[in-house]
Amino acid sequence: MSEQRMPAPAGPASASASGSAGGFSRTEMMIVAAARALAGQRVCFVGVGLPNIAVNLAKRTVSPDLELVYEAGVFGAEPARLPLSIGDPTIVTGATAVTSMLELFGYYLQRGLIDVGFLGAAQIDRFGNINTTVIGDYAHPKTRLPGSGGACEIAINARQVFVIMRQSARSFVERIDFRTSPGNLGGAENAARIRREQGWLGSGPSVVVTDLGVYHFDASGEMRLDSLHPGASLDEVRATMGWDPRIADDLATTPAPTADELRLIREELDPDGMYTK
Amino acid sequence: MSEQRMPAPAGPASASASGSAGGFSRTEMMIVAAARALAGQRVCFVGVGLPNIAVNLAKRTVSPDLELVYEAGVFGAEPARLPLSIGDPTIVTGATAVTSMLELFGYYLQRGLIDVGFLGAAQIDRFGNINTTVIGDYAHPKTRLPGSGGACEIAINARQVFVIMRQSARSFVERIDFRTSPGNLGGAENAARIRREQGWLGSGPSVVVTDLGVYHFDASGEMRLDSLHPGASLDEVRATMGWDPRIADDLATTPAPTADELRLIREELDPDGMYTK
Amino acid sequence: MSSKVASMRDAVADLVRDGDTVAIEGFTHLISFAAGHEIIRQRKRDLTLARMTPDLIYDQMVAGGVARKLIFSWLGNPGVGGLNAIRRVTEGPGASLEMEEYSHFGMVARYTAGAMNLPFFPLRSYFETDLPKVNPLIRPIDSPYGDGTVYAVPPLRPDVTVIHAQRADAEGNTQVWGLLGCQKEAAFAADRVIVVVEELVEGSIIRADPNRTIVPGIVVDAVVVEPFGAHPSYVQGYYDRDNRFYRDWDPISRDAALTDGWLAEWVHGLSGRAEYVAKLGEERVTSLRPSAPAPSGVVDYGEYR
Amino acid sequence: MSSKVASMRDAVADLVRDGDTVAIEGFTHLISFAAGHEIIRQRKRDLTLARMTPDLIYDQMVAGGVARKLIFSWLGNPGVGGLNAIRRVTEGPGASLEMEEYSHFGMVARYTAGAMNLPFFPLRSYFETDLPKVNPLIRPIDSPYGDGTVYAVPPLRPDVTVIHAQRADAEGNTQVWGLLGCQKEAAFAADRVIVVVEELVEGSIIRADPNRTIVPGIVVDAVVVEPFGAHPSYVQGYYDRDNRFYRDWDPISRDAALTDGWLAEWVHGLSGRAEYVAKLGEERVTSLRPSAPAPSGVVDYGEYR
Repeated sequence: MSEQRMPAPAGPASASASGSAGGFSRTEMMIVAAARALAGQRVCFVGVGLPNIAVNLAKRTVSPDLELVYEAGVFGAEPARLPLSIGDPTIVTGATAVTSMLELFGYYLQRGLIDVGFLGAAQIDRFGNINTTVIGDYAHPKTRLPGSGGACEIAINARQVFVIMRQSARSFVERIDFRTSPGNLGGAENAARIRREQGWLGSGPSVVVTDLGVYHFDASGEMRLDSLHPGASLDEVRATMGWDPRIADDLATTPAPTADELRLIREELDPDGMYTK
Repeated sequence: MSEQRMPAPAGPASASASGSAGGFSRTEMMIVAAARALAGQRVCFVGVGLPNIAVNLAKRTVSPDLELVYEAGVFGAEPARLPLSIGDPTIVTGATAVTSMLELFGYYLQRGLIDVGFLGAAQIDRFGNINTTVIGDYAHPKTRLPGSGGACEIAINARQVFVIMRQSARSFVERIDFRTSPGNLGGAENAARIRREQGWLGSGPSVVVTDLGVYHFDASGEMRLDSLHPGASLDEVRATMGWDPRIADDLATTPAPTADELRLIREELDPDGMYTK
Repeated sequence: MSSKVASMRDAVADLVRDGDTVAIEGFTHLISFAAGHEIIRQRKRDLTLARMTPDLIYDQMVAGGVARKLIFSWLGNPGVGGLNAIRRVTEGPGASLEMEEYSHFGMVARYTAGAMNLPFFPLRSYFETDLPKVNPLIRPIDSPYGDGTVYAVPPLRPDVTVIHAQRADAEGNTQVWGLLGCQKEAAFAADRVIVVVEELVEGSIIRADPNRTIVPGIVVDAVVVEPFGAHPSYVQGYYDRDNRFYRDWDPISRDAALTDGWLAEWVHGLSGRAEYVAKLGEERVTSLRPSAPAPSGVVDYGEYR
Repeated sequence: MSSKVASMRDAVADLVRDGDTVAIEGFTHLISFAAGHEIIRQRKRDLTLARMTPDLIYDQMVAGGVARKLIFSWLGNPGVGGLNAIRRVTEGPGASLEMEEYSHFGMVARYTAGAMNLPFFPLRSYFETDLPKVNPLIRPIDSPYGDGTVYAVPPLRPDVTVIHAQRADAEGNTQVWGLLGCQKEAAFAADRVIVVVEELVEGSIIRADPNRTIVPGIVVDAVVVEPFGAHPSYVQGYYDRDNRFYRDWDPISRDAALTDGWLAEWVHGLSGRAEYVAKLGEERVTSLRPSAPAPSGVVDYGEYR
């Protein structure tokens, strides 16, 4: 799964990426873009995998006061190292509070105290509905994925949901094989009505960050490409999506990672390349 | 509310009450009889008032391994003094476990871990149904009593229920004014059916100890006087009950308090006479 | 992150509003009499007072004229008798205080449903009792697994919850030991939370033992430092329950004029808790200190870098 | 009260029976690999294995042939990949392992309903997802207050729950710090409970800090003293998660023969955890110790006589 490093891009992206030094991988760009999306957020529920490194990077850069919540039962984690798993002794030592999972899911998440739930996904559709359960038929799957974990309840109860995942024709699909976590369902109007009727405190998916760009959701509830990463092309975006993507009129180019962001990822957060290789 | 002390009785009661020294009050006899009823029991939920002193006496006499559970959230209390309230710092220091009340009522009581729930009452009927809510009409009561507290759930979920209360024509009534805590409902058959259908783990009232005697419940679910305290008469019993009481064929006389029991009550548990005067 | 430390006067003035549902929780332990007195002093009105055990603090608040309604599960002065000021407005044909009554587990379940944002909480209590007849909010619910009926209670969502605790940091991260009651549930269920503490500590003290934290600062609006603020209730490790006060209240509260006199002298006549403690006197305060320490011991969380 | 201290061999032989529903709980923290290995070693059969996160221990147990069915909410090797032995018997047309699947909160709610003797537990998850379609035990339930529908899950009542903890006394009064997972709920929900500890302590150590107790001895059937019994999982303050082991398991578990070889060498070939620790070697064990202590501090409960 090693990725080709690309040179720092020329042109506008490079100009805005002051301090960007040398090359960076698409995974690094994705992690950096995801971390930046957390600027101004207060309480973030950290999912396993890529969300874990993105959130920990945000806490070291754009959002030092971010309260990290781990479903394992930790509020206000101050991890001294980036844990491989989302349950790890380093998220406990020095944390503000450790609770049972009943309380974490009930009193924190379902109660509406989480501003951002940060998820990964195996499949996503245009409305941000997520599959992390199976590829193929449920009873006899082609690939058995991990399942919901806390994702189903994060998608329903977190005030906003951020998604980080690599995009490909197999992951950005017209129709997901299994709906593990609801997004904007069949569209914004329907989703808003159901969320209101059901008393859900969350407003659903807000940002999707991939290895090619950053998406938000438009008024119809559909994903829209708002920023293209340096080095990525619209052709690549279209080739890796199962539907014809909406693209912002004022499509931006994502500022490249800064030297500091890259140093934090490479030296501090992921020296063994568990997340980035 | 001070009570007349009576001389140690002559006759059979005195003979069996080896070590009984001098006089004792009816309240002392009631507390001692209630404590003795806990012999062989393992886990006891301690109610406010008279149950509190009776259970603490049992732990110092017939049942040293008794685990005291206080609804305030304590399992395995080792109170160094008798608390006035059932919430007190002395029930915490040195206890085995302190939990939230959600867990105490949910994981301990409703889960069926309590062998004996020990309650007081303002009114009781022949089937052991209890009123601790109001005398008179609920909306405009003659006397507003404390209400359920934990009594309603203790009556439903404790494996057995013991009751300790003074008897009088106003407290032992044909018809209670309000059913706070279910006993044998309208009779044993009905009660057993409802307990089974509802999945209750408790089997209902088991012992009632008063200032005049000790009652158990017969096959029909009705209270039966099995032991008369020394100095009490059947006439007194009948005069202080709102129905014609069932009386055991082999009615016993309650052994009088021993010198040790009286010393514990007077010197250790209740030196200020809060419970016994 | 900014400090939430406030005076009791400011916290009550800012956060408690006429007509609010207020829960001053703490089961015998950690009852914030200081907050209750400040609410009386500021002459708040039409409050709905929620507490499992109204205790002397709500007897005083009802006498002080702040309450319209009580939500509760046990109404008494434990081991002593009734709550006489409350009885005066709830007994007989002239009863004026509205009452909404549950059992203890019912009240805990109501706070828990509030804390969990659930529309109801199920429990096995109430079947074959008269409580659902007098409280239409206690409702039967069938198990979706065909195995019978239980009762449900609705969420309780106080506008303001006040809890007392041993210690918190300036952000409101709060630690308690000893009886926990339903303080955590009542705090998470509330819209606004006031935490009153014996001691304000550095965040590092809290973070050295994160399992001891019961309420995170994120749900706390004000931290009030008020030593001895729970008297005549108690604080584990700090001071004992003042049983003498609980007994002395009985004859005072039986007489409306004596009760008013007590409120004039001990609440309206004082500026706040510091004056109350001074008036109580050194000797009384000292007599309530624990006879000896009982240390918890230390556990090791370990550094993991 | 008599001691419940037993060897792992005896505890598993006496308390785990073929066909049982077994929950070895612990969310990343405190996973009793020692108990899992002993169950494999004793060739228990037809077990229903319940765990929020089956993790490597259930991958090994499934490979070891003890399981008939899984009840779970997240199936993976966190940060590494899938659980390959489980995938071999759950993917494709030849899938032989029965699966019953929830979300994390659903699993926690199932244990909680079991621990509280409730017929169901309500939660806001599952609406507009496919989970209720594939698991008919996830059922809608209307709020009795007319404010909508939520989902319910049924109680989970394991025949046996195994939890690992830092310490317990001989009666089974058990204390944990760090991540609590759903170990308390899983223990209270079970018929039989095995507690495995790093250290056996005097009751006085437990009673010095009663707020730290998560499971009382009254629900515990056996106390097994098995230092390093959670490896490659971890014990807060005692040893770190052995991430290397989690990574190394991936290539082993991808190959059925390698997996069998590993079980032969590390489970069937050893008499128990002491031999496992010896085989792991001093250096590996030492490398997992915390880099420095992080003491909790002491709180004072006070003596009240």
